[in-house]
Amino acid sequence: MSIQFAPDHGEIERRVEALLFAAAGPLSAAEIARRLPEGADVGGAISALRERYEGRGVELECVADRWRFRTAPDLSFLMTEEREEPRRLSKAALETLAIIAYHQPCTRAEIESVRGVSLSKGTLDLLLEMGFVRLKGRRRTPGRPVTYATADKFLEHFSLSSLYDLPGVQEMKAAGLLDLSIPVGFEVPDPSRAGDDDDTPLLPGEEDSPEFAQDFVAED
Amino acid sequence: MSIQFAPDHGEIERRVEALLFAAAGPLSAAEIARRLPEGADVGGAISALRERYEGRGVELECVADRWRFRTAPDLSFLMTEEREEPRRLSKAALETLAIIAYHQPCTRAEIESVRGVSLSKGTLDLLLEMGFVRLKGRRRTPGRPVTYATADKFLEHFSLSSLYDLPGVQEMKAAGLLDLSIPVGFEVPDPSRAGDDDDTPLLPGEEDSPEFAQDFVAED
Amino acid sequence: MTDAFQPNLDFAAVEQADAGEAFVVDLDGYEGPLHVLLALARTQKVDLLKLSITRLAEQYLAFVHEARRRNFALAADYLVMASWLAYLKSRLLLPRTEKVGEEMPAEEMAAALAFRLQKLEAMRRAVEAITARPRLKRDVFTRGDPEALVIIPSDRIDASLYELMAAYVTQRRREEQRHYNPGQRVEAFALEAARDWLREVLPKLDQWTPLERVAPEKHGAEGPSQSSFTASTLSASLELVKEGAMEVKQAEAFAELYLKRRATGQALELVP
Repeated sequence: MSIQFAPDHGEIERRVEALLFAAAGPLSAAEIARRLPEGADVGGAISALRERYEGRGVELECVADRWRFRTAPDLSFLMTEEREEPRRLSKAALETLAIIAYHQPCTRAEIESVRGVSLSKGTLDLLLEMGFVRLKGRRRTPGRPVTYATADKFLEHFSLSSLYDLPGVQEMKAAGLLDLSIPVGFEVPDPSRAGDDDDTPLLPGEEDSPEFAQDFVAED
Repeated sequence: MSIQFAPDHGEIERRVEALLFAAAGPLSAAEIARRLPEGADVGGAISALRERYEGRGVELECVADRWRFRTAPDLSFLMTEEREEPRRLSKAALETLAIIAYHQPCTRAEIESVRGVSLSKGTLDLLLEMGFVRLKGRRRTPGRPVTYATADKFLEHFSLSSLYDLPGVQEMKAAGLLDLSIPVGFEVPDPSRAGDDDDTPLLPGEEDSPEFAQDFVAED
Repeated sequence: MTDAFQPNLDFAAVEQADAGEAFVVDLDGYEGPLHVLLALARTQKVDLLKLSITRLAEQYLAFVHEARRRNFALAADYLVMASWLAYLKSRLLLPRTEKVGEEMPAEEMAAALAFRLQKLEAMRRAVEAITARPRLKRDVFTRGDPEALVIIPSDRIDASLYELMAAYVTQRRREEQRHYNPGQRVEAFALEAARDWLREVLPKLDQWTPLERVAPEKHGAEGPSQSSFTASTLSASLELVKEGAMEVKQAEAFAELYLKRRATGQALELVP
């Protein structure tokens, strides 16, 4: 866009480097060339890059005629997945999240009625702050209670592509969570089909203000 | 794991390079150090890498006190395929974001007093939902209003290494412009806030502002 | 409100006219009075602290006046600000009296307003500066295909989908034990349906008939309960009574209810 006159080798190399880095998968020379000015020496740039990264922590690799950066094989021991003391959600927070996930949009009172105990202050705040839960709107019922739903971060965190992917009864059975003694009439709502027509949007900051408490994140 | 004897500078640099390349998000020096033999000079390695990648198609940058590789800004025109059309923030949302960024932690009332209008529905929700803003805590004043602050994602999104790097922040501070306390006795009428206490539930008829999504997300 | 009171405005007539033209366009462009004031102040092209509040007030009043002609339902905010500015202007222009009272000196109020505008202006500039920065996924891009390495920062929260499921099931079981089941909705015999039903059976109700026999009978396990059929039929029958199509009688509280079609032309008879 900005530079239309022939860029020099160094510039082509920079561009190839950036393209390979940002690409979601390996790129062929032709795919790279398509994004460069006509006549650009892609092969030369790849060779130069390959040489430049030789022996570094990152190397340029060719797979099936396509190119990609990857970390040096001898450093693979660094790449092991590691779970570094992430804080765990408290039981209350997790349970609240679960109810919101399956019953959304739902009100605080509905959450409490499933849990059988009142929500401790801060549990919802924590879930909101973490971005797992969001204020959805207001129920068109007396008192116009605020409704809660899960937010994108919830899906992200649990690697779900949509609410549709939330495990249902079958998965719960498969996971051994539900055995033969399935309660009569046990149904898991499908949140992906939850309509939001009974909700009206709301002003931020309207919700009754729960405390920011410390008790909802377990320490271990 | 395999190499326990002290690796030299070059080797540490390789490893840091590999870790930063492979990581899905920015890494702090501490997070990197945890993967390296004790006593490894992470800071030195980062400086060396930064220098090495200076002017390349990919550069090392500090965001929210963490490090990440990213493509050079001048090559953005190449990235047509990778580009995501981000939700455009409305003027109101951007102003709100800026006020939070420069005054944090600040309350909703403070944001409104700077802008001279009440926050329209969803503006804060959107910023919270996008992860740019987070609930910080509560102000120890009557009513204990919730305070807002920016989240790391804000810094990451706008390539800021820390809040100190906000453009013009020092000058504004020096000019007293970041002081939230309005001069004593100063009362410009603020009719938009009259009768719109945060605690007062909003009645449906009062919502004369446009649709939830439309007034803070421009379409194009 | 004549020019004699504003000697500093004498030479600004042309500029003022331009400003008026420029800003009285579309009120939607402004979020509120402060935004308008800031826009007006910018046209003065002076340091906001040295701003002429009287001149600003003048322009603002002109703005509101003009905007009101086009948009009658001008927001109250704008009008309140207008009157406040008019007041401030008058205090700035009038010779200062000895008795100031509790009120803040007009100059200080003006300075404070200028400060507020300056602050808003600073935020405007901040927005420009921030949005001019390279943005992730628009101007700069991180690695498109990161490797398996997952370093979970220590401030991350860990919770698995399994835990989520487990938490859900546990609660639902507990809930079941409490014999409380909000998931099962009580199906009710809709009032509309009850009305239709009554209208259908009405021609046959020429004798006093007990409510139970008028209400539809429940068939099978599905559908509303018998008591819902009865209750809705009663409600619908009361509506029909009101319309004059039917009569209802009950000997005493909790006694059997009887329904009967009301013959046309028959006077409404109140039965205790």
